[in-house]
Amino acid sequence: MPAPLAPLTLEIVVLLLGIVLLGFESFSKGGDRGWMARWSVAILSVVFAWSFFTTGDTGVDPSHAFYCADPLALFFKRIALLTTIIVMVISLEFRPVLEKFIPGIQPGSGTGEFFALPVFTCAGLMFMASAVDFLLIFVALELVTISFYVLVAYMRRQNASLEAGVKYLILGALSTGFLVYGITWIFGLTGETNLARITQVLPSLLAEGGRLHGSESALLFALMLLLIALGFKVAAAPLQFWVPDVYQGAPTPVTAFLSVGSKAAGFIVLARVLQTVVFLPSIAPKVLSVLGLLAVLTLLYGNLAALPQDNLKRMLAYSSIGHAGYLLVAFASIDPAAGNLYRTQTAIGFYLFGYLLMTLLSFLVMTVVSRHSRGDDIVHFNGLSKRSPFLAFGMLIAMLSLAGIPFTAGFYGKLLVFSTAIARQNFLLVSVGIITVAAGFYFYLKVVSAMYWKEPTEDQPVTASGLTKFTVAALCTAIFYFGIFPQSLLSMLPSDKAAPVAVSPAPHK
Amino acid sequence: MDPHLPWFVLLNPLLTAALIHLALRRAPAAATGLSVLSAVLGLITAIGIWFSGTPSAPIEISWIQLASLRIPIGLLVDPLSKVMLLVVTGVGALVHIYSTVYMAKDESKGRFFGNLSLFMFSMLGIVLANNFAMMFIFWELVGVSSYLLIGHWFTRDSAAAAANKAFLTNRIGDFGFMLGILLLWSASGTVVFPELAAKIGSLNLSAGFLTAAVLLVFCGAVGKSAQLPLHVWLPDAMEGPTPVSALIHAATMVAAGVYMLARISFLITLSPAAQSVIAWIGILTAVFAALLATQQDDIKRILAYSTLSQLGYMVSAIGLAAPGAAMFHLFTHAFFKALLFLGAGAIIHALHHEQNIWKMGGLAKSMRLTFLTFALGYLALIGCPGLSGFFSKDLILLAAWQQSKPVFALGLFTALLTAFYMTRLFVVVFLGQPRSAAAEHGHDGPVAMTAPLTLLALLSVVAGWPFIGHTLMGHDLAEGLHKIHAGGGAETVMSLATAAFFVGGAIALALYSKAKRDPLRIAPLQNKFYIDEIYAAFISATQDLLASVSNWIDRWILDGMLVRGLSGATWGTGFLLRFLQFGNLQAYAFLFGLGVVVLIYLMALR
Amino acid sequence: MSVTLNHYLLASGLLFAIGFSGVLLRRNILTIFMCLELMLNAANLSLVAFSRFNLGPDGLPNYNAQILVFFIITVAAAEVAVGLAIIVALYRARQTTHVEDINSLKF
Amino acid sequence: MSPLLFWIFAALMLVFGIGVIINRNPVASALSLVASFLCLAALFVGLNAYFIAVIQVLVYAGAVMVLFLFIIMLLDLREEQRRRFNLLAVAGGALVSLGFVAELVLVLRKFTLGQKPFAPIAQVDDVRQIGMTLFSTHNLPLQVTGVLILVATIGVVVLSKRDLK
Repeated sequence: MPAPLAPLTLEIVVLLLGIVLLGFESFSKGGDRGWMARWSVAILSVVFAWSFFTTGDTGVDPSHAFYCADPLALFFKRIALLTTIIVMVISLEFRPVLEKFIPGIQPGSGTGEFFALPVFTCAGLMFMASAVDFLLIFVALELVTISFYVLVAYMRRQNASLEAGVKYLILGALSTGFLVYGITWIFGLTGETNLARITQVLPSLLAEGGRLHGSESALLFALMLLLIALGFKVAAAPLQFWVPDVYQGAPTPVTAFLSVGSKAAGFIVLARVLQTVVFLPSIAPKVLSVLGLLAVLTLLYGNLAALPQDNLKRMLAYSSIGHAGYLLVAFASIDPAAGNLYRTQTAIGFYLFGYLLMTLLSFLVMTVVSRHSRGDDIVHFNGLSKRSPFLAFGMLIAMLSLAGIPFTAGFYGKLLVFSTAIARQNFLLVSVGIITVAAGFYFYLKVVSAMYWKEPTEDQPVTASGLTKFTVAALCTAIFYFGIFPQSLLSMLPSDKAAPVAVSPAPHK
Repeated sequence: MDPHLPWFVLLNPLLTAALIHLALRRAPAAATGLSVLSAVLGLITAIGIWFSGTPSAPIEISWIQLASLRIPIGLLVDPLSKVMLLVVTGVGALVHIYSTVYMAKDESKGRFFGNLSLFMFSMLGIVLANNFAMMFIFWELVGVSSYLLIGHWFTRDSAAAAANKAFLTNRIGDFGFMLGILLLWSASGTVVFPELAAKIGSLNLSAGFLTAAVLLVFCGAVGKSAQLPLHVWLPDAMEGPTPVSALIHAATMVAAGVYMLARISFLITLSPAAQSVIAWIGILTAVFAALLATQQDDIKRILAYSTLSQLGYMVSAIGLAAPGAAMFHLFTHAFFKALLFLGAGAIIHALHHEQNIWKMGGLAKSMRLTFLTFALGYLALIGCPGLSGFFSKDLILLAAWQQSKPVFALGLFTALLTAFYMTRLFVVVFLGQPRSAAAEHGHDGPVAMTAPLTLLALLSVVAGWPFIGHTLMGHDLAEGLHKIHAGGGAETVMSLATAAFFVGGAIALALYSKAKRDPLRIAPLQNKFYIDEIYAAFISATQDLLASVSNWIDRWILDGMLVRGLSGATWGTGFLLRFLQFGNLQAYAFLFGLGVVVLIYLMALR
Repeated sequence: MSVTLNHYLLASGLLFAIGFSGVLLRRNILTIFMCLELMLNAANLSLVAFSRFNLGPDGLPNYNAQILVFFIITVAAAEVAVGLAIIVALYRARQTTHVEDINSLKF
Repeated sequence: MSPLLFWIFAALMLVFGIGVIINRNPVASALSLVASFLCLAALFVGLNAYFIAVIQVLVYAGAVMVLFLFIIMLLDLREEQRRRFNLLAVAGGALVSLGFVAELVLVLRKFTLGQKPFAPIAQVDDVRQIGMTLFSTHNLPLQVTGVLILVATIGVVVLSKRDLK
């Protein structure tokens, strides 16, 4: 049987992989560094498979738990691993573009770190999934953020990449400032950094005669600072301004990584932080109403501003803001009386997994196509169905799922999210959600109509490597599989079967 | 009953569509054959289902299973869905056969038949769905597949615009539909129809809540069945190939709204307020569309407006708590309207895609069979005593007579207008002398075209006869019809309706039998018959005004502001929003800071 | 007048705000970056003050907070290194460190 | 710490902080930053956090500042040119900062706990305490920080080497 430390071995293997890759890289001859990505894909896949044989365990050291490996953490670790694997595949397709924009004597030299750094980022994301102490949350989050600073600015000869790097750096550091300040306040008020113990002490502190009785506003202030920092990471409006510029400027694999990995990790931290306070009757209503406001703003901003976009990468950036909005709906619909977050956790877990599949699929196809068409505007996708029916089909599936067509994973995720809002009778959120889904149809189908109904501007066929084709096929299959048989995924997530939440009858009459 | 039969009916067209789209797009002949074969098989199975009893256990497999939500993929086979199955598969099969000729020369025939099968699948999904969620999914799928069919000739700009308009307008209705479903689900905890019906009575919901829920669900029907004010897409959708119009815009898709309302009539009866709204929207649509139809020149557009008007009758009947009458009219209307569209298609086909009725004329001689069948369909539509339309329309008018005299008056007026504009169409197209070169060379189509026409003509005559119609409708629905009949006033209504038929037809006959151009468009001609001038002056004064006012409302208020305005406003907001994103790092930091200050205020200090 | 926790918190908050306004006002990315460091240190001051205030049962400050400060300083130093590297790369490519000059990505 | 010293160092810290943002010359800004951090270290001493105070001086006033000054010299940055005075930016910046401070003040006024004076403190042995904790219970975050520094090092090398191999 695995020792209690077993879950941590996943991270250790990933870190070792990163270090070994770097070691080999510095002694290898020749320019081609593609082997690094292929080895990463292989070994990370093994780790991914291994994660299913790791027993979930509550913690490393009960007296000072930084790390927990509950089913939710394991689930998000898998999301991190899968994201990294597919990002590596995207990176392989992206190599020709990358080589053009980094100074080097031999073609391909200097790309080694581009394949090694994501491995470390992956480890950071996995730590975030398990972090249950603000100290580890902070360190893991910064590990991820700092590696993204480097990755975003990686193409040093391309102004867009550098500009994106600078913007991400300054705004990211700003949000780090708020994160630190928020942690400070939480610590100051509770005397703890551990989430479980904060949950323990808060009710007595807030009770009549407790230390914090009468100064709820200080606790809310602290929480808001944290929400601002985490809202920044998950791209919630009005803290989302960095997203379109950074996503557009960053190298495409990094954009994909940012929009899935970074977002997923941000959401699990958000879930864990909210769990500490959301069941307190004096705190919950305000927290939930602010989350509701964030959700509405994010939904509207992401989906409406995506409408006039002509650049696919930028459109996907706005759409990723929109998806953050749907996820926030699940948070704003937490039931304070439920005593657990299972519904919300299940909804965001499923949603993010579906989002992973469809977003990475679209970025993968986009990378291949934009390499051939030399651009990532929607025009460059004109007539793709004639140039490569297979890739066009992949993109079609990705767009349909992003739009939320039934029997795709994207639909089921939206359904779960909306079901949380409906159970709370939060019809404002549901209405805004449905309006934005309708707007989403428009801009996702714009891509589809370009691919299928417009004449191609070039007729040279688009080719992709075998690995890419396999990945596209696998992602398409998964999108449909989890759309039709969602139970297989839901069983991995914390379920509310044990404590069924009855839908409350309408509060009329 | 063998539970495999309904599954077969549903999945057979899906399989066909998948096969065609994935493998047979380059082999149009095979695609055509396969599609027709599957449609005919579907019809045969539907007949089989009709003859077998109701299934003992619910036919369903589990799909979504949450604590608060169970959505099965389930099929509901009851008298209502059985009769609708007959309509859909029947008209569907005939349209498939007819299309083999009509689309013979089309380049992308494979795609057409693939999409036709896809449409059949989604339509049958609506018919058989046993829960709201599934119905909504197929509802959307019908929207998508009809979008593909209307836009079949997408290289034509007008076709693409029409397809877009249909899509957008329907989204508005579906938005309400979805909200209504969610409202009902949040109140009852189920979306499955039988469970909802069993539960809803014991929930003690307030009247306001029920009315809101019913009216929101009704929004879906307003969009799909093209009722006021979301009707604007239907006339434009005539850009699609004519067999598509016959299938989608006469017999099946537009009737889906009525079918859905009939399906949830147990809910509608709970809210009298919603009932009267539905009845009024229906009857106003009927009058409004009939008025517009009197001034159209395009044969398909006349038929489109006539469809709107008849759908208005059906919706109104739902509001009058007579879902049986609505379904009965849907049933008969499906046959004669499909017949009229296919007949119009035959004319358009023979006249090389000429659709203006003033360029036709005298076709009675050259297209004898088409003329005869069309005549039967025309008479059925305008309610000639003895034909199917007479019986079903009579029932709706009777229900109106019993419950609301103003609705009845409007319904009667619509019947008069219907007789008027259809006689105008009929006289101008078939009688008199040919008015263009093309019209002189009219000819009947091949057997694949005339056989469906003949069959439909037969059905248009007999489908309404009580002993046939009521048997086909099944026991429960027929029961409702008898109840209406027993409600009193039957003789009065029948004689008034017959009078309306004669008066409307006579006016049109008098006006148009000799006309070369439309006499209502121009100043009264110097005519020998003084009486003609009176007619023309009187009618043109009132009716021109009414028609042009309706037209104005239609074009500017409904189409312009509601449809274009809504989508334009959304797009415009998006366009403006992105100007927040003006690239300056410090501006972002400032907006971030502003967000921080506002959020902290809302959270901690409010 | 004795100095209370709130005095420290206010001083720290003011320093945080000064850093924030520097980020909003200065044009030079390097100076902006300095202001961000100012904000992080402001948080540290609060943290140490809270640590001194929340004495444990043994009468000692809560050292978990001081460890957190230690980590923040470490991480901030790493961030400075990476940030300055990006700024240098930007300067090499564009010969500027002014925020107005980097606005090619927009709308 | 005597109240007088607190007031002096806090005021100096804030004044030098303002110095960072009003100096036009980056070198002067950097020096103001060092001065502000030194005052901060003094406040740390006043809060009996000697170890942190030392780290603060070593890392910030030492390493980080040298790095900043080095880069300023390397890039040969001059004073910010007198571009057009952007009233809107100043007003916006002031609005946001003042708003934030106002909110903080409002929060602090309700924060009754913080109005109590500090309790007396026992004998401090913070270096030993922090060291023990860091390498026993807090080992996991420490290791992750090690990875973080590794990543940062790689990143700096990747971003600044002029030409590769």
